[in-house]
Amino acid sequence: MTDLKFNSDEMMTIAASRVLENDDVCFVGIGAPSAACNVARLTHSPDITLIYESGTIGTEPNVLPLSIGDGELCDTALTTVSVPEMFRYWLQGGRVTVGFLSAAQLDKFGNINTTVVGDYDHPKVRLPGGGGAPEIASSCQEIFITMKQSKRSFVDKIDFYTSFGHGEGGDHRQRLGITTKGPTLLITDLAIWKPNHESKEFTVVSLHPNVTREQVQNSVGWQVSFADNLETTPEPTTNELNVLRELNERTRIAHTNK
Amino acid sequence: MTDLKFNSDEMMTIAASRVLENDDVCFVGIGAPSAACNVARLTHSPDITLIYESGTIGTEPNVLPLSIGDGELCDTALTTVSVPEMFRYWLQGGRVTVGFLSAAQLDKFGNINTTVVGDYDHPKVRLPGGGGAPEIASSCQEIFITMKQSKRSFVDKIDFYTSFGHGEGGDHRQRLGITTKGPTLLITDLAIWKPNHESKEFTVVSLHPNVTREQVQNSVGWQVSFADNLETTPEPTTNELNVLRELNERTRIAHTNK
Amino acid sequence: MTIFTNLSKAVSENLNDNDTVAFEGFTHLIPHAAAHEAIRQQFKNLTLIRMTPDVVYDQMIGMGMAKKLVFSYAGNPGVGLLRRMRDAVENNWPHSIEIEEHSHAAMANAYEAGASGLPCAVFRGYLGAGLPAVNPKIKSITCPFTGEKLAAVPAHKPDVSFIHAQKADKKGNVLLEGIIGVQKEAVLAAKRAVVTVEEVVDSLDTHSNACILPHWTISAIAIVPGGAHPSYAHGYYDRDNSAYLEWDKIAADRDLFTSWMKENVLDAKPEDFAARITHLRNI
Amino acid sequence: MTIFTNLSKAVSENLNDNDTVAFEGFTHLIPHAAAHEAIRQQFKNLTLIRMTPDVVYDQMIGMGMAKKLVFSYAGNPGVGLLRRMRDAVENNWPHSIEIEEHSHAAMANAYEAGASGLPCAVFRGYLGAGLPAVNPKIKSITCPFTGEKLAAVPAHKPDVSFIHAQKADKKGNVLLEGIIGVQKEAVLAAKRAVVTVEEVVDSLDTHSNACILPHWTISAIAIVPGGAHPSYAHGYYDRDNSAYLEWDKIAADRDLFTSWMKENVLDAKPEDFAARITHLRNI
Repeated sequence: MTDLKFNSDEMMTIAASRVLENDDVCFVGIGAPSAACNVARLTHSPDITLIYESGTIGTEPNVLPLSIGDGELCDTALTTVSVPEMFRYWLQGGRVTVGFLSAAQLDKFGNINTTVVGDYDHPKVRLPGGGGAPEIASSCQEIFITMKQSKRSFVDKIDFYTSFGHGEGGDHRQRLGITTKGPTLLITDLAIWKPNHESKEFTVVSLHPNVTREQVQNSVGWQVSFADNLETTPEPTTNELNVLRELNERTRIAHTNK
Repeated sequence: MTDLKFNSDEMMTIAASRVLENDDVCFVGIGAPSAACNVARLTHSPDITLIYESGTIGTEPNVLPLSIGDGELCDTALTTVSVPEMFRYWLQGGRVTVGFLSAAQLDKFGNINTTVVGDYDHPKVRLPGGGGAPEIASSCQEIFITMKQSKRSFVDKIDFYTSFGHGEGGDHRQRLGITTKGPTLLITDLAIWKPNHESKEFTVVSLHPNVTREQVQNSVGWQVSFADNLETTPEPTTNELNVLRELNERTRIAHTNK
Repeated sequence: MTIFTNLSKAVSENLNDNDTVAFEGFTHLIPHAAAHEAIRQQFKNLTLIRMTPDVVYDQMIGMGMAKKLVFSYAGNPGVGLLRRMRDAVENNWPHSIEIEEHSHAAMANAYEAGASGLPCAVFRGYLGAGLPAVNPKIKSITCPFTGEKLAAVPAHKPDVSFIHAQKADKKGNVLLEGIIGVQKEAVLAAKRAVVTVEEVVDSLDTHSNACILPHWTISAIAIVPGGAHPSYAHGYYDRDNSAYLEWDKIAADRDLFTSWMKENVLDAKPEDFAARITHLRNI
Repeated sequence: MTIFTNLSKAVSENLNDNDTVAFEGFTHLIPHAAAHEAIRQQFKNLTLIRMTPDVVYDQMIGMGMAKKLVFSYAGNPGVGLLRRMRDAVENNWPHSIEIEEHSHAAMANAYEAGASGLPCAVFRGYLGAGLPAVNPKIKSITCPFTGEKLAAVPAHKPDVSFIHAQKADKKGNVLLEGIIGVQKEAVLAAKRAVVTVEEVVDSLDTHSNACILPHWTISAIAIVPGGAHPSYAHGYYDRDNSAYLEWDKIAADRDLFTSWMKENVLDAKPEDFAARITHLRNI
């Protein structure tokens, strides 16, 4: 609890940071996941292992990287390996407990699209593509997703399966021979979602402070399910907010000085 | 030419050293090949790249290693890579011009046995096995073999195909889909042998000084072919002998001091 | 040693129209100077391979040099999309390009397989993903021991790979350190390899297990201080983040792009890179 | 950190009868102390994996602990044959052992595949060689792009791997340097991993691309100075070549072997290793 005001971006990052644990080995996507992972490291999980796909293992950046391969990540890492080794030994080898992803489009089963809007061969918008995500989604022990809600990105049907979440739900992952858990948490600017045990549809389990069910529904392109025992996400603490803001400020200064 | 006396071991090592070139990248077996490769480096080919399967690339040992992984090899190497990388990128990747091998048993087609004497399942003598040799024999651009002649080791039929030379001769390599040249030179304590262009049978092309055809035939378990234009191997030069003897002396001191 | 040459010759003697070429670098050590030289020499019909095509490939695509792009993540790192690439894919400007799209795991494994002299890479990948349906180069192979179906992609075997590295010794042995990406693999997978370096030193004087490319794996080395700008060279200078942000604006407009390329690439020289990193030096 | 323990516990808590186990080291950094502790604890029915089984595996085989040996080169490096292993294979003393024999390339690839979480390794190997006819674990796989037949072997997945390394930091991150062999792969391929180190330091303080195993890849670390003897630890002490020569004589005779093992292994302690390398120190 805090007397400081906070915005929904801050709430999202802090809520996402809380779901990580000290002994997690986390494969970090750039952007919102990176902020959340580093806030976790700077608050309750000082020994968390952060891995970026550029090959940096156990990195402890003082400022958030702008790219996945900033020098800061290497300077503060335990070790830096080649990219083939990163994908073979560390990701495919099953060493990563949590893959932390974001998305351009997400559906209710945690399937992710960062490839195209529209048809693949004649796209309306050609997005960057999957990068590491297709194998992050299948090789990490579980997947957390963090992104802001909007009708444009929370869609009933994604245009392309960049990364497989729970597919069409149920035991679809197992039927494809995927042995990892897939998306187990979704942290947005409005709420925390978990997949329904049976259907695997993402269900709102906790609303952030002062957020209504309507706000959640109005920013999502499908009929939202809410948990029976819907909780309220604890507000950011003063410490969480200070850590996040100082991190952002250090980052701003570092990246504009040059 | 030299006034120094030399023995047949020295003649073998020096003759073997002469067949290497300054721009060769040589995968070095321990023992006789190692001595020959280092004499080449210390005489006519100062820039030759020597690779040992322990991962040392471009090594320049001051004394001969006792094992394939002596610290001296790493201390003087350009770089030392992991063993999987050695076998994947450097050997299988086709980067090695010459593989220099020895053998327990050799036949006239350059096939090598270092696995067993007798039956595989009930061996008379269990030898160490192939180590790197099976893939050295197929991945290096060509193979040089150096070993002392004896009826026990130069046999009509080897007990086990540890490494494939020219198989049953002719185009047997190509028929198996092997694209490299295989054994192109055999340097012994008595002679220099090359495979016949057609049959691929090893043929004596040069006798070492004072060696007779009879000596060669009497130490080999098959009917030996001699080239029409049989040459005499030039005697070791004073420099070659001095370099080899100094190397052996440094090696003796280094390995007995401890 | 004849391996050392100037960038113009290094590029003209090793790159040809219709080549399959990789200019590799994973955010760090991106060979911008070499790519700009290739742009100045106006090569055509190139198949461009890269895990993370970013500004330089946006530039080459915008200049009409690319027939095909083989990639896994086409973005301006930390900024957004590649606007010249989008214009080619969405609007065929300046002409259409073919796309062969993979995941990072597939691309990294394909380089690794190329360096290993193998015809294909085998890995656990693409499970449930959409790319196998749109990329015929993604096939599968069955483990003969467990029956598991694994992904297979062809090995990358570029005609030529370009990389930037921190330094070479006088024999031409090259040291890369920091985020080393797939550059060693890209060099070893290629028929020819060109390296630009920050400097040449008497001895590399580094750790016994450092990432070193022996001189006999390299076709040509050109000394180009600052040659990675606006990417960075660890231990020499920092990433020019503002240049990446600026590129987003330049690439948004065809005319602005064309005039920027004329001024900063076509009418520029390799020696210009040194001045671009003066304010970013960190040693 | 709980990861640090004594060698006796490290071995007893991580090794079991019937386990598949690798004590790895490629001439350098061979985990002799850990192997001797395993001998003292009298494990049975082990499947021993190693590229280069040498003196320690000769000892374990001679002590009757091995059910099976998976290997590619079974020699006393620089000296000759392994006489205890020969006695087991040729004369079934103290009992017969199974043999699964590979090439170095196959073994290295099998560890690499194990570390990579794959069920099998794929490489170009065994062309024309005799081993595929006597080892049913060697199969083939066909490249779906070129039709080339490649060799396939099962990935190594030891229950536990033991290695020796130069040092750990206080969190338990481990540094290996010099000839690093297949140890990183052996650790990452295994369910459990035990490391003996020369010393623990505040900071590893090394090159950014050095071979480091993070603490969370390791089950237990025991500090055993000299723990590689008669193998060596680069930067600490040299190889004891005379001990390898001596072994050839000891292993030649069953009684001499048995009494030597009692005196030097069964009745010895991990702490004894430190004194064995005093005369070999090179720092």
